[in-house]
Amino acid sequence: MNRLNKTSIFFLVGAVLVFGIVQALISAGIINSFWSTIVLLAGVMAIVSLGLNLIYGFNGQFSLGQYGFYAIGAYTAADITYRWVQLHSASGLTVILMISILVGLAIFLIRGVVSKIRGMDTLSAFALYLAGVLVAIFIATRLGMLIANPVTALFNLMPEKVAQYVVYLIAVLLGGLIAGEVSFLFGLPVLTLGSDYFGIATLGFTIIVKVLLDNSDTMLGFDEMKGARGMIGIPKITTWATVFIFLLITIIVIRNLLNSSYGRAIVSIREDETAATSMGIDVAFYKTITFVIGSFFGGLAGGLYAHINGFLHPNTFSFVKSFDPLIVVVFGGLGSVTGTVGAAFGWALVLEGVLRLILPEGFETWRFVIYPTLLLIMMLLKPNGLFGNYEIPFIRSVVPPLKEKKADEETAKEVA
Amino acid sequence: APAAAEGPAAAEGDTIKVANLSPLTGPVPTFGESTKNGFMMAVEEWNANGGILGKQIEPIVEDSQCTADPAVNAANKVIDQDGVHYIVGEVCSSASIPVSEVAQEKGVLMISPTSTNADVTLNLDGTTKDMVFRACFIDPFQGLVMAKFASDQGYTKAFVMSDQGNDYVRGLAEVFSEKFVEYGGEIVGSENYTGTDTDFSAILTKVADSGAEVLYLPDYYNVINLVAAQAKQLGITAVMMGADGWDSSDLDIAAADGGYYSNHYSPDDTRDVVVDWVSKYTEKYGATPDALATLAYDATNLLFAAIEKAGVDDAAAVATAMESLSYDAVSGTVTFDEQHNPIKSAVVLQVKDGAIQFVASVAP
Amino acid sequence: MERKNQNPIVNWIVKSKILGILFFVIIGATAVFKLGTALLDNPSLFLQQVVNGLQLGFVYALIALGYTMIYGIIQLINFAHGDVFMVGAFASFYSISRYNVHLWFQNLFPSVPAMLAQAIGAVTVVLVSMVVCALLAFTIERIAYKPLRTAPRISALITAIGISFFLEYFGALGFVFTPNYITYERPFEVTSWYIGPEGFGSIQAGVATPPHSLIFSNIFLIIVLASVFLLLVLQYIVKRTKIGKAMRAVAYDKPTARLMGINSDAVISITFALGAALAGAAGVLYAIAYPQVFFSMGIIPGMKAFVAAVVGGIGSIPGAFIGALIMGQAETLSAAYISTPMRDAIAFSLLIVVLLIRPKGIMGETSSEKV
Amino acid sequence: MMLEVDKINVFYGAIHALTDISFNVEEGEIVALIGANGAGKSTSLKTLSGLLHPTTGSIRFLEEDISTKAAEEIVRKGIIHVPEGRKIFAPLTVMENLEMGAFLQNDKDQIACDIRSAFERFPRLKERQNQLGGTLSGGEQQMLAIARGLMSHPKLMLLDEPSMGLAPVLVEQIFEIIQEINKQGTSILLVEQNAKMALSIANRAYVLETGSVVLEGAAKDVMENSSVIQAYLGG
Amino acid sequence: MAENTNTTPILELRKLCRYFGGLKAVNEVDLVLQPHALNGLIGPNGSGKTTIFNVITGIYEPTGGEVVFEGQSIGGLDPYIINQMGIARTFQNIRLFPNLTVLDNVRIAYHTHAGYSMSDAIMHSKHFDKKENELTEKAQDFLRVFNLQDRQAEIARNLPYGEQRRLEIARALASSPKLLLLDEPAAGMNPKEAITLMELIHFIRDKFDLTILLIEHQMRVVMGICEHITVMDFGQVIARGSAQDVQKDSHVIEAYLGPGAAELSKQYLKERKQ
Ligand SMILES: Nc1ncnc2c1ncn2[C@@H]1O[C@H](COP(=O)(O)OP(=O)(O)OP(=O)(O)O)[C@@H](O)[C@H]1O
Ligand SMILES: Nc1ncnc2c1ncn2[C@@H]1O[C@H](COP(=O)(O)OP(=O)(O)OP(=O)(O)O)[C@@H](O)[C@H]1O
Ligand SMILES: [Mg+2]
Ligand SMILES: [Mg+2]
Repeated sequence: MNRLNKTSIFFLVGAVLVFGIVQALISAGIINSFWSTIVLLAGVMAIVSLGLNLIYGFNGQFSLGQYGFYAIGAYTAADITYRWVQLHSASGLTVILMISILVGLAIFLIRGVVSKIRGMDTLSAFALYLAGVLVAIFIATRLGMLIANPVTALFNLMPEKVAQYVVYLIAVLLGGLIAGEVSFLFGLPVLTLGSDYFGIATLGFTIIVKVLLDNSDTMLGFDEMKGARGMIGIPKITTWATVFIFLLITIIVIRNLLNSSYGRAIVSIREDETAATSMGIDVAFYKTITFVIGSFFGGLAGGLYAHINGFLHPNTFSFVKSFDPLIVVVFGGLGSVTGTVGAAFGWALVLEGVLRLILPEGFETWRFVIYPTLLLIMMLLKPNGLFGNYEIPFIRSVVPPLKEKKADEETAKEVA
Repeated sequence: APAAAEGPAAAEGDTIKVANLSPLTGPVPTFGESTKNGFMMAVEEWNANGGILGKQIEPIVEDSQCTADPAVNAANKVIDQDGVHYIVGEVCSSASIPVSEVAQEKGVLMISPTSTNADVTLNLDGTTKDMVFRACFIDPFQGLVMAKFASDQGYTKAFVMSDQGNDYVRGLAEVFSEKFVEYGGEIVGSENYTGTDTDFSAILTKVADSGAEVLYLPDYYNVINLVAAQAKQLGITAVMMGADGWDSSDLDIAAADGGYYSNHYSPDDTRDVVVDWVSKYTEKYGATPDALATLAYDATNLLFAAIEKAGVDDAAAVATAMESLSYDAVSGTVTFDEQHNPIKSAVVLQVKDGAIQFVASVAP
Repeated sequence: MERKNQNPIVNWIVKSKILGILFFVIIGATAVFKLGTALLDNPSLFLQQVVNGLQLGFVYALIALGYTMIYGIIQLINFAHGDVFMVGAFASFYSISRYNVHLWFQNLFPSVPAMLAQAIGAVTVVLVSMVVCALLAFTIERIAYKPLRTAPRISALITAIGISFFLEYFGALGFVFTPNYITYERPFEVTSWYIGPEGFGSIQAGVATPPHSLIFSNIFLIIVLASVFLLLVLQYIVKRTKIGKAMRAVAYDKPTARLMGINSDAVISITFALGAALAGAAGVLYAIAYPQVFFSMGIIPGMKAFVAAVVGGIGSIPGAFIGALIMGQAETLSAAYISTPMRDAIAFSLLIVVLLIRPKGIMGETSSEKV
Repeated sequence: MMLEVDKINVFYGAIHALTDISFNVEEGEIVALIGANGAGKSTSLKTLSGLLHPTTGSIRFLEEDISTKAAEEIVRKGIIHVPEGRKIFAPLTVMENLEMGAFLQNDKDQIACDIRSAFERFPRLKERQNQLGGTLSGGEQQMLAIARGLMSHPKLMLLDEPSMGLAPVLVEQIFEIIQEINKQGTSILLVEQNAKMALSIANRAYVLETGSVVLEGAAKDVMENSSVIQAYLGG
Repeated sequence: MAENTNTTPILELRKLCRYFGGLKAVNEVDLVLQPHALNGLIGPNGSGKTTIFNVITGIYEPTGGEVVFEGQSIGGLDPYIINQMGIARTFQNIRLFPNLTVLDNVRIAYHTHAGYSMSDAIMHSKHFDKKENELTEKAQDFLRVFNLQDRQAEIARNLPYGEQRRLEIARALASSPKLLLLDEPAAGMNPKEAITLMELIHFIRDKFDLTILLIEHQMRVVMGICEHITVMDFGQVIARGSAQDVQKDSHVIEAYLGPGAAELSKQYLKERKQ
């Protein structure tokens, strides 16, 4: 009865309505490509920010690394579809698929061993994982190349459009997975740091990713990524429908997670780490898993993003830009899913849309004077973000009514 | 931003709308500023002379931040919201490439004043984007000019510095290195930095140690100013050489004294267009025009000339007209090759005794 | 719960943390090997790079001091600090090129030796910038941070980002500062000296310096002296003076500090002003060292200095200093000997590794929280 | 009359914490405020010391209205509040905590002398003088809090549950100290859960219940009041 | 069933040491807790009581010596493992999850027994619904024991002090411990409230078959309910035994109880008998 209650139905109907109306307006050309691109970017921003909100808003880990994972997801997915569309080869798909599977496997295997050895030093564990992952990548690359041709042939059986879309969907998911796996490796040692130190380490991560992307052709050997020249030739196939569905899934997954015992464990760490660990919560594990899930959504969003404009450039992921999701999350209300989604759309529509339209000739540069001013005023008026910790009924966790009294109650009364 | 229509109450259809995408905010607003100035100057001149095809030109300037997403948003905005058919911009290749795809898709003519990356006008398969042009040299030419010049001067040892994150700088540096060796010189060292660096001492120390006679540094004036000042401090004697990025009224002439750079034109040039341009610009904006302003001015003029040549306000027809256009621009008489790159000659200038002096002219 | 019966070898591996150590040793060894060969290869070149790194490090230190001060007291990552630094640089630019502030002493007392007059002029320029920045920070604090005293810490961080954007783009407007890169006119002449096997001498333009000598300039000396001086002053203020202790008290618990008669708002304003004054001084010295000012000049040095401060240990003034020096060396040496394009990546990796080894930063105080 | 509180009302947002509370303290008195958890005792003290401000009513200290004054100004006037829960400055050493107590004092010799007498009173603090406040044990912190409060030679001292978490031997000692401080001329307003102890040293007492004064009188009388015995003094 | 385990102690400290720099906060402490016993730990302020709790629960690693819980050495394990093995605690300075509801505070402690996987949660499976309901009911039961059931939707931070203390004990209980460590549970309560709490502690000990070790300065509580008392001073045990024994000990009187306490303690003992 809890499964499809009134609020869920209400939410789903609302979601379908929002989707339908926007889709209709786009199809009818009332929302032109100027606005529709912004809407897509806003949807993607909402997903990245939801990931960050999970990490920061709910788990309390101040991360500036979200754009790093966003970048990883974007480039991973783009590489897969690029190879498919431009080189007519599924090699990107198979290699990265193999990598994500084998690395995942390696991580699980090593975790099995490490979790048996209580009190293992984090850095030692990290070294073990790293070694395992490197071996896994080595094997996966060979395996992936091996099955590349048959898989290409398999996909070619499908109609071209369908094949392309399927490759794209898998690419987006793999973008998320790879981002998640990288975040696991990176998070493992770094999550032991206290909150602000963690923030700095993640800032460092974003910068390192950006530098690597700047040199992706020379240092990493991915010629098609073209380093600082920017990657072109990525099919532009992300549509409102795709973004919307992924956004919806993200919201539902995060909502279900948060309203479970696991979610409460995640939140308890934000509230008081010492108390949480004393109550049996494996703090290190939950921090890591939250970081991985949050980064997964970051990577996923990256995959979607790469296929909006079909062009990727490392500058999009510079550290100054990486404040954007943080601004969105805080702006919407730290720890509010509703707020994050609302703020992401508001932020994109105002900054890229409305401000462009209303500023008169000669005042183009004022956009970035007005934007921080608005930001400032909003923060001063609503220091807890636009939505505070408000949630729409579907997302809000309800305190269940008290069940009928049990035998204990009398004893309790007599005691207290 | 919607522009106030020029001329008396021009009704819809009485004007030709032309957009300029400039990085007015973001990392290089100063480039945006110059570009916008050059663009506006051309528009005003044409409007003063009665417009094109009897219609006034309505300029629309949009901020594109030298970054992909905002640039695409800006392009979509001017195309979809404002109904523009012609775009002058963007400055940075990393923004021009995605914009070029939008333009190509929507049949809008685009001419980038300064984006040197070959991918701006080319599709991935090597074919030319028929709606996209540029008004600047692509990378190889200037690098070659300077390599030839350096070896002509008798230098044999060169050190090359380049910004790994900037394809303009990187492209020039690569070509220079290759050609300089072809002309019999030796590259005694090459180092990379990033665009946000201010401290170059680590690299310059190596330059000093390498015994280089020439330091090739094809970056913008802001980097040159810093490097030149620090080189002086470290007692470096190698001659600095560079490219059109040096061309700016803000170049530190004292620090860069003795350096050479390649450019589109010489301010000493006595051709009318050049004299006119320099004096008008200086009068209006209080500074001598830099390369960015000049190329924006040229690009805009090329566009207008093409529209006039086509005789109709139709982007596809104008693009066809542009392909066979020959126009006397500030940076020389321009024609386009089949990849929509301009064919024009370069000059070598020297910073000497507080002034910029013409040294040589090199045809392609 | 099957803790017993562990394999002794596994046990040993766990206890001794050997894998983790090995991991760092391998990474460290490659770097040390590279640097070591470089040193043996060409010692004077290597030393020169170390000196270069020191100059950069001391500049970062100047910025980091102010950062860590504000951060230590109000736990606010003041992302606008780098932009206050920029304003400081611009203030000195205008006071020099528009108002000739650096010449006032010379103009008033022409008979005084030029060296002295120049020094006094330069110090005045620095002071002017410090005052301008302090006033600016005071205003910012009142407008953007004070109303958020009771709000979550992150809200103030977002307003700090907002202020940072605002200062940059407002500054970039033509009528405020300018969007251009402007060459900075130094308040005094640069002189460089060399010291080496050929002896000691000053470097003349156009004349080749003798090989294998170490080159440094008066700017280097000034930056080193200024940052050490400010370090000592700051350390003294925070640790020894009443206002410094009050700062730490306010940092920890505002209401209780007020119960001691401490005006916590005033203390916070003073902290901000002091931090900003340091940023102002840093801005001037930075512009003197790298003679160019532009609206976004504060972002990168600010960010690097901040990271250095954190790695040094949040709130620790000597820590910020040491962190900054490490940052300078990491950048310069990796640029010189490992890989220039990967320089920032290497520097940041190193800093992350430092954090992993010392999770509270190099000089970080052990947690004062008792359970 | 040293302190006169007249019909003050205090709110935490929408929560009405104090309703029309009046009480007073005479020069040289020890006055006890007792009441159950959440009755509003700490709120009363916070209002007196300026951390909170009453919406209506007045607080007069030495004939001056202080109800709108900031906390730091009230300290200057001679009221010191030793807050509930010790509130030691954790990152400061014991010594520095004491110096903070003397923040408004400018005479160095006087401060040194005061610190010496604080150490005489609490030898444990002397042993720990360079330890960080946050790592002291609970009882040590309480001693430090009182010692810190005394550093400014207050005319009126507001003590919020000074015996909380203290060993019995220390509780006795603390109450002795309170009496001694009082004898030396400081008036005291004492909030205590340990009502018996508090009433045994107080001159007068007020009993608070959900934000209102329900009983007042001489300490002796209050101690004998049957409802007080029932509610606070235990069976 | 308490009888069979009577012979093996549930917790044993063997020469346990914890130093902070030069300070020997806990110095060679031996302590044995028998199952189902209600033990008191008293001592002057700063004598190392809380530190012992912190070492037992894994917040601090022991500098030396051993902590043996049900025959296993647990010194140096992570706190969450120790909790899962069956030791729960409260804190001297209340540490609830301040922004969460009362119910969630308790549900978090019951997390280990949730009985569904993360994918169940994300897919919102039937199994999840069932288990989550069970979990919630269980948590509400714990709240009932402490008479907090009507507060379940309240944000923990907004509870009055006394209720926060009770909630903290409820939360500790919800993690299903065998050994419960209470650090000054009656601090800040008036004698009346303290007595009620004391009865409650007695009650939960029997109901949940717990062993309890409590630190407390209110002698009324300690002498009233503790069957066995250990007294510490300067990090070392100076006395141990029943309430009567300890009160007569001259060391204890000197170091801790103070001369005036002898009188009072008689009264507490009387109260206890009633
Ligand atoms: N910051 C606050 N926000 C909201 N309500 C508060 C706050 N502080 C106290 N209260 C409420 O005000 C009332 C009075 O609280 P106060 O702290 O004065 O009680 P007290 O008598 O000191 O109790 P205790 O003996 O527990 O210290 C209580 O109902 C409490 O819940
Ligand atoms: N993290 C720490 N760092 C340094 N010293 C500490 C730390 N924790 C405790 N101490 C010291 O260890 C000693 C014992 O402290 P502990 O908290 O165990 O005392 P306690 O017996 O619980 O006292 P109380 O009854 O006052 O709470 C004290 O002197 C305290 O200052
Ligand atoms: Mg109270
Ligand atoms: Mg204790």
